[in-house]
Amino acid sequence: MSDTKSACYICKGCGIGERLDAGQLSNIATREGRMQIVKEHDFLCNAEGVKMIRDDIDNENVNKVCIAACSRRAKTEAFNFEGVMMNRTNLREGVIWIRPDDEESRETTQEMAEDYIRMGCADLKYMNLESGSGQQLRNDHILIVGGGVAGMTSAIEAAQAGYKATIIEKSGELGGWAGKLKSRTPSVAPYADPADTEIEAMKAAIDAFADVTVHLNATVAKTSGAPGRFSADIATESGSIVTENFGAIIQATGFNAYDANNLEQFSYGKSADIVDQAGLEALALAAGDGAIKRPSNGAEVKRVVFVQCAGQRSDKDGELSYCSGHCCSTSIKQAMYFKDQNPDIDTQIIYTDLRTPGSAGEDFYRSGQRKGVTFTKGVVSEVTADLKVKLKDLILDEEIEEQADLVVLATGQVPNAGINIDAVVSDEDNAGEEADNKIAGISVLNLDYRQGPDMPQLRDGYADSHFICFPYETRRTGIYATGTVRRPMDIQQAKDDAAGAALKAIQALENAALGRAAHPRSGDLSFPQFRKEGCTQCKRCTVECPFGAINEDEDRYPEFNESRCRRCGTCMGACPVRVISFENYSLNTLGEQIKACDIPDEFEEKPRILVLACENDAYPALDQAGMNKITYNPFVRVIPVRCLGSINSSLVIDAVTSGYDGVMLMGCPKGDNYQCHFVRGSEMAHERMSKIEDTLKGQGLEPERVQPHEVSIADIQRIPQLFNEMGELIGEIGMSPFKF
Amino acid sequence: MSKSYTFYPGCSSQDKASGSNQQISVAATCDALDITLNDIPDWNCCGASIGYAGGGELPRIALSARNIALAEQSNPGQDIVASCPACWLATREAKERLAHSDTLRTDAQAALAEGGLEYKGEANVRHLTEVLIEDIGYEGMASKVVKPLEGIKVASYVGCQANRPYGITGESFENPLYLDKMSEAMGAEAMSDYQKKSQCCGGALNFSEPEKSQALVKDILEAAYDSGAEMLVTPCAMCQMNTEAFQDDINKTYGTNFNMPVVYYSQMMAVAYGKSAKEAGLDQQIIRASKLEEIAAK
Amino acid sequence: MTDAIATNETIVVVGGGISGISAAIEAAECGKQVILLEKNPSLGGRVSQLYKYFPKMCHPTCGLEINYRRTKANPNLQVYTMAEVNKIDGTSGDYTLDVTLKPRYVNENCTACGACADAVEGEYDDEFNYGMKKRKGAYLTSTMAYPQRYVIDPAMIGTDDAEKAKAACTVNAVDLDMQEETISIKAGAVIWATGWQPFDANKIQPYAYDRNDNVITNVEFERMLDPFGPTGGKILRKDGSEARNVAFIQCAGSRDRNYLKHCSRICCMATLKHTKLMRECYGADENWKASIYYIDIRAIDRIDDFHQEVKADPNVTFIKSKVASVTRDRDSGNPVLNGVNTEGYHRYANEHDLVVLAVGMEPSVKADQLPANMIGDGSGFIQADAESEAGNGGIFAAGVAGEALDVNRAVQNATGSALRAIQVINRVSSTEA
Amino acid sequence: MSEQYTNNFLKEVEQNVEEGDWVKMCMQCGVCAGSCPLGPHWAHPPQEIFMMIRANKREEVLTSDSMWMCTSCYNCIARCPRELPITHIMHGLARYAKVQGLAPQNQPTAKFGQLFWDNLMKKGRVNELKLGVALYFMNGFVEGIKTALAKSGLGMAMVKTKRMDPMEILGGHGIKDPGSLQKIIKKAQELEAARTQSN
Repeated sequence: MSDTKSACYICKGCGIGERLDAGQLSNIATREGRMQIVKEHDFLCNAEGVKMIRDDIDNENVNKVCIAACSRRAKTEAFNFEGVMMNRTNLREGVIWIRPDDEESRETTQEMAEDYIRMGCADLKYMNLESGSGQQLRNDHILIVGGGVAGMTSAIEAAQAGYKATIIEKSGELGGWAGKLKSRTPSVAPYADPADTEIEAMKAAIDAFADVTVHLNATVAKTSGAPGRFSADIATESGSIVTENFGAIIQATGFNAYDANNLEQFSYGKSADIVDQAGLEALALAAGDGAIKRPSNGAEVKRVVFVQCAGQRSDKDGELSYCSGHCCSTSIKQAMYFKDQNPDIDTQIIYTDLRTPGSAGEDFYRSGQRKGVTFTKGVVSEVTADLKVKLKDLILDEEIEEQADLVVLATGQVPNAGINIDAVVSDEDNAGEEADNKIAGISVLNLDYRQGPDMPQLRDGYADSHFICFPYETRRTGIYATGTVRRPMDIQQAKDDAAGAALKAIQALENAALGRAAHPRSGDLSFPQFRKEGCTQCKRCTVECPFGAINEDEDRYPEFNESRCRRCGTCMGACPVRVISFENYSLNTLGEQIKACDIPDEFEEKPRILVLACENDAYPALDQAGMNKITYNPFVRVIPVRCLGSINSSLVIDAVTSGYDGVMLMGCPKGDNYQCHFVRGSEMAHERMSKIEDTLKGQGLEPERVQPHEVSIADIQRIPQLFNEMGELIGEIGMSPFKF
Repeated sequence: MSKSYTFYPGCSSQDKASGSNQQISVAATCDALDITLNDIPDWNCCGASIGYAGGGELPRIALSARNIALAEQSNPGQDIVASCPACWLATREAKERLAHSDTLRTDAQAALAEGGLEYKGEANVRHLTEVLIEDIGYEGMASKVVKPLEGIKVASYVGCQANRPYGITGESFENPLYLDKMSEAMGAEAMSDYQKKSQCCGGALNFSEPEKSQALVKDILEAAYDSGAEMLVTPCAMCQMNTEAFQDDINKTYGTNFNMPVVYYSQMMAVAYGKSAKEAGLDQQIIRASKLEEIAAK
Repeated sequence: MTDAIATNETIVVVGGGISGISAAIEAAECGKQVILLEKNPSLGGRVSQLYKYFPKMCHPTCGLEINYRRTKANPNLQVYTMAEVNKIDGTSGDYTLDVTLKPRYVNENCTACGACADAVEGEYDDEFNYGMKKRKGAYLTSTMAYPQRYVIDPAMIGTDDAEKAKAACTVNAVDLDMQEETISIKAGAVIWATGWQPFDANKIQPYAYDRNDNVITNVEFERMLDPFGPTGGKILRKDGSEARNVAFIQCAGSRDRNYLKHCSRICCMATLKHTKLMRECYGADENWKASIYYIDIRAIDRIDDFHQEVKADPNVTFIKSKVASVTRDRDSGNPVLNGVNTEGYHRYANEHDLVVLAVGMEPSVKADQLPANMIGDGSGFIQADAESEAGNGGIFAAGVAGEALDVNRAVQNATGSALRAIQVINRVSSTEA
Repeated sequence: MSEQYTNNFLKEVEQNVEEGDWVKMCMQCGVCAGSCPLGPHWAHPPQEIFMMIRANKREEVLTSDSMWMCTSCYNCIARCPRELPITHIMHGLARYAKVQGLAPQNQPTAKFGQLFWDNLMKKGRVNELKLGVALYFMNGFVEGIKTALAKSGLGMAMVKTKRMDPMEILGGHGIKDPGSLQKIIKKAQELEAARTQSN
């Protein structure tokens, strides 16, 4: 802190100069903000303005820069100075654009700007340069758990990019389910016929790569460490344990076939001639180029019926609620096995919605029809042990019964994602049978993480992944789920997906080597540290970290793993004794901004509303409110935060007890369809706020002075509305008694 | 200079047949446009859309194959042009089927051999409106107008077979505009909002299932009145007959009082080209197209 | 402008929609040099025009914000807007792209203060809102636009407005003399992510899009729901009245040999989403009705739950039918859907306030129109060549350029394409090392 | 019962019915059913007939009066997303039903169609008067008189406007040598019979 030199640059462009008294802002930066250099400029972001700053950095050794101009989201390319600490004080989108340009607003608008200058300077004062943990290691070896089509593809793709890969396959051979297929659905035009699975070719490719190691009949006994320095104990075929280090991990553990024995209505198990799709593949492989025979009596099949959505898209207990996506095309492919061999065999596919999407899908459907496969829109209610198929024909609107001599049930995929750690955690509170079932299952990764041995799961037991914008982002940094463990999919999608996962693994290990954070704060070099002497070993930080980045060392102190950390600050918000901080983002940088804001005494009737706004959604929404010139309450003071998860209750309590009349926390929607980029940050903030109600009451404060809100980036009109409502509320309940 | 085509008149267009007024006006129009039509010598019926019941596939196709063979024999190199949509459709369809199926072609050839004919299938089969639009063009048609049909509000009833499945290149099956453009080229006012342009009139079923198809014709006429038209113009003999001849029956059935003249585009054109009412076949209207007659009389 | 700084270790990504952005950033965050080319004035592509995503009902701009921030923060990634590729020469590991840069008439001085827009009067069709709204001749595509820099409509050049805009700009950002220029860019690998365009509904004649004001497309409907869209978030008919009885026609153009033979995959989910948005829009007011006319509802995999939720909504009806035609009621003038529900032959002629055509996606650039020799499937989507999954030499399709995909799958696919491009680059660097 | 959905009838149709091999390509969207001008009069619309064929409902299909409702307007063909030549398949099915003797008795279009064909076969061209008269008497003499009286107004109008010629009853239009045409058609019929079982 000793050899720092701080400078504040106030821009007068874009109307700031006309709307605000820049001279007065300069005085505040100098006198209150204690800035050694304060300069005003008419157009700070142009070449000349930027040069002015650059010169001060080069010649005056300025290393802390406060840019008082537009939003941090604007002109980032211009204000980009390596190696210095910098913040942006938002006088444009945050002040003049959200205030009316008239005389009576002039004073409050100026005060708003002045407060932001004070806050900017305070923030800067307590900011330090990111130093990192010094834990960085580069390891270009990728651990791939699962040797099915996804795992094999990841290995091949990684190797083709020049990285090492090791595949751990629990069975005796590579290929997984795809290896048990006679053919796959086609992936190239004209999408007309079953195609080679290419599994043999992939095996050969893997053999050919010196840098790809395969362990068959092997499992992962233990995984520890972090991106760049994972260590895995591999339980090998021989029974010996081999320990190896890896840079990143891909979980491609695929799916298990749904157990058709649950489907009593379809008599599975009561007749050898009722099979699931996997069973049909086995029959087809056995038949080779010849006719497919009935398992019961070896007679040639004359009439095969495919029952789609068997135990899928169902609300029945024990059946699957979702659609496995590939089954329609798979049944068409399997019907072709018969038709291509002998066109006189009757093949009927009974479906409710035929799902063959895309260009490939629809062409393949037409090809099936061309080959004479019969498609019936209907619902099968029962298949008897003697192969009578009872269905409601939805087109001809009649109940009918048919006689088949082979029935194929299109059952679904059940993800093989290991142990549902949330079920385990939730069970610490209430251990119940149904919860026990959930825990049942064998761990695939055996992580020695405080948070449990496997990746968190989504509904239906699929491995974690943010499934729209950032499909690969999981809550376990550097570990990527791919293939059918993540979402039901066919071979082509699994291959695409596995290539993407390989890239993410490569990216994770390369960034770990540089100490750079992974998505969404990609490139962030800051890193959480804690004051050991202050720590009470309460474990909050470990429990609340959404990414399982924090372990406990042998003395039960938190152990931060830099490259697992996503820099959201949830740990900092969790710590009851306030000992966790980042170099450039801490309880100090936030707390001092809150303190720096001028709190007029209550007779001035100028309340202060503190807004802690998520920088990912709420803050951009506020910028857009500014761009749309939507005005709001002049007593609002907004501080952008990395995530609401980083907000420590003590900050809020300090704020209300130091004269703020209201505090608003603006975070992302939480819950199942959470939009929080750090998964649980917003949720944590709501929890914490609910817990401080009593404290507030104890201080004689109305709990509604503190309001957490779920907002989205599109709430451009709603957020200002909420501000104004808070203003009105304060009007009703009165100013804070804590103005000194 | 004169353009020459092999012409396939079709049964209904014969003298004293239901569509004879079309034939008369076509002759007059082509005369004005300097188009020479050489009849297919000894042409036979195309089997029309109803021929399937008694005819079946190959015999039906053989009928058209014979016409095409005769045409190619008599006027090699000339396009075959029909004014009757049914004739055009049947002939063009036959040609396409024969092009696509070797079996059919061999069989058809064998059948024709019985009549000492050989099928080549090289000539284009076109509808007269195609010729007018593509070879003469709307400007070309307009340029010959001597009596613009001012103040006549027409609804263009394109119907089915002149429109589907082939129709005029670039025109929509649902909302064909070429008849509107032709009417406007003649100086008439086309009711662009006419909703039943391509609604079926029941075709041949008007004879076997009169009630059912007259219900369709009722909608066609009703929509024409809705659009503000005072005259229906059509390219099709079947459409013309069905929409004009049964208006009395329909009025009886539905209590309507339809009395709308239905003319061929060729009759309209003949008048615009200065031909007499008789030359335009207007004397053969069951419901007189008095406005056209007035202009013709000018 | 001089030629971009690029070598045969550079990856060029063509198309700045969600797939192109994803491919570019993922590659850049692996430490590769990437150039992203976008033909429009700002990035974001089709997703930026969406109000909400299925199945989370969250806002595309939320993910775009993160991606733009990653873009701004990454020195390895250069973005060119208003750029179109004319030609790609060379082979894997050694390509040269011939690129045209259209004039923006606004230079990097722009602070997006909006003074130019305030100064001009002339209005033009707003392509961002599919022409349902007008915008100024000097404009920012949207408040989320990246780069956050204004653009001047070429049609405004030479008008008084142009001079007004120039005069209004205090930072000398308006440059009316800017000229179109052609630059050449070297690259080791190219990722083709030109995405899709909505099928032209005028071609679907039976549905009368071209003749009936109350027949619109799904992408237009989506714009309506945006509070900053053409109707301020209301579902309105052309005459300004509220549409409360809305019909959705699935496979409008898709799965149809007369138009697009492929299934566009997203339209079912988009329509299901639209019914949810109707519920959001009308809130407590139960006086609304959505009818979905479909052939097969294709809510693939985990998101079938989304389909089940909509099915449970009493205000939403499903009719198994490809609508035959849309006519107009003789009295009310309202659109009438004619057809047959094939689940047991029920004939209908249903009157609705508004008809939404779920038009499908077609590749923006068909495979046979590409500036380089690439293999396409029958529908114009690019596909990997026979030799390898790895694609056409060093050129790789990403996202919808390669197959009709939803956002999630497009991003997955783009991430994989980024790796395939990196493989080429790494081969180049190792041989040159 | 157990014959449900065996492909026997589908195969029969593919072999014997004009354009019958397209039946399997239908995806049951129903656009044909909704596009037919006589739609409401179809007991089973085309798409349903295609499904019935696949469901092996031979009798129901061939005895159905539905196919005879086709006016040959080609709306279904124009709109079918799978490009099925539906009009021709309907014609083909109707014809096949008739040949198989399963077409409904007194189906007016079936009768009229036959009358039309016989009429044109005589002279190679249609004799509208005879056709008209035949049509009137199609359902027997008494019916015929009724119809004739009912339609006499129209008849007179046609005659008046020279669009019908009473003299045609004595001959009328025709080709020079109907015999040669009849030979051609006879041959065609033999060949078609040989190709299908439709005899």
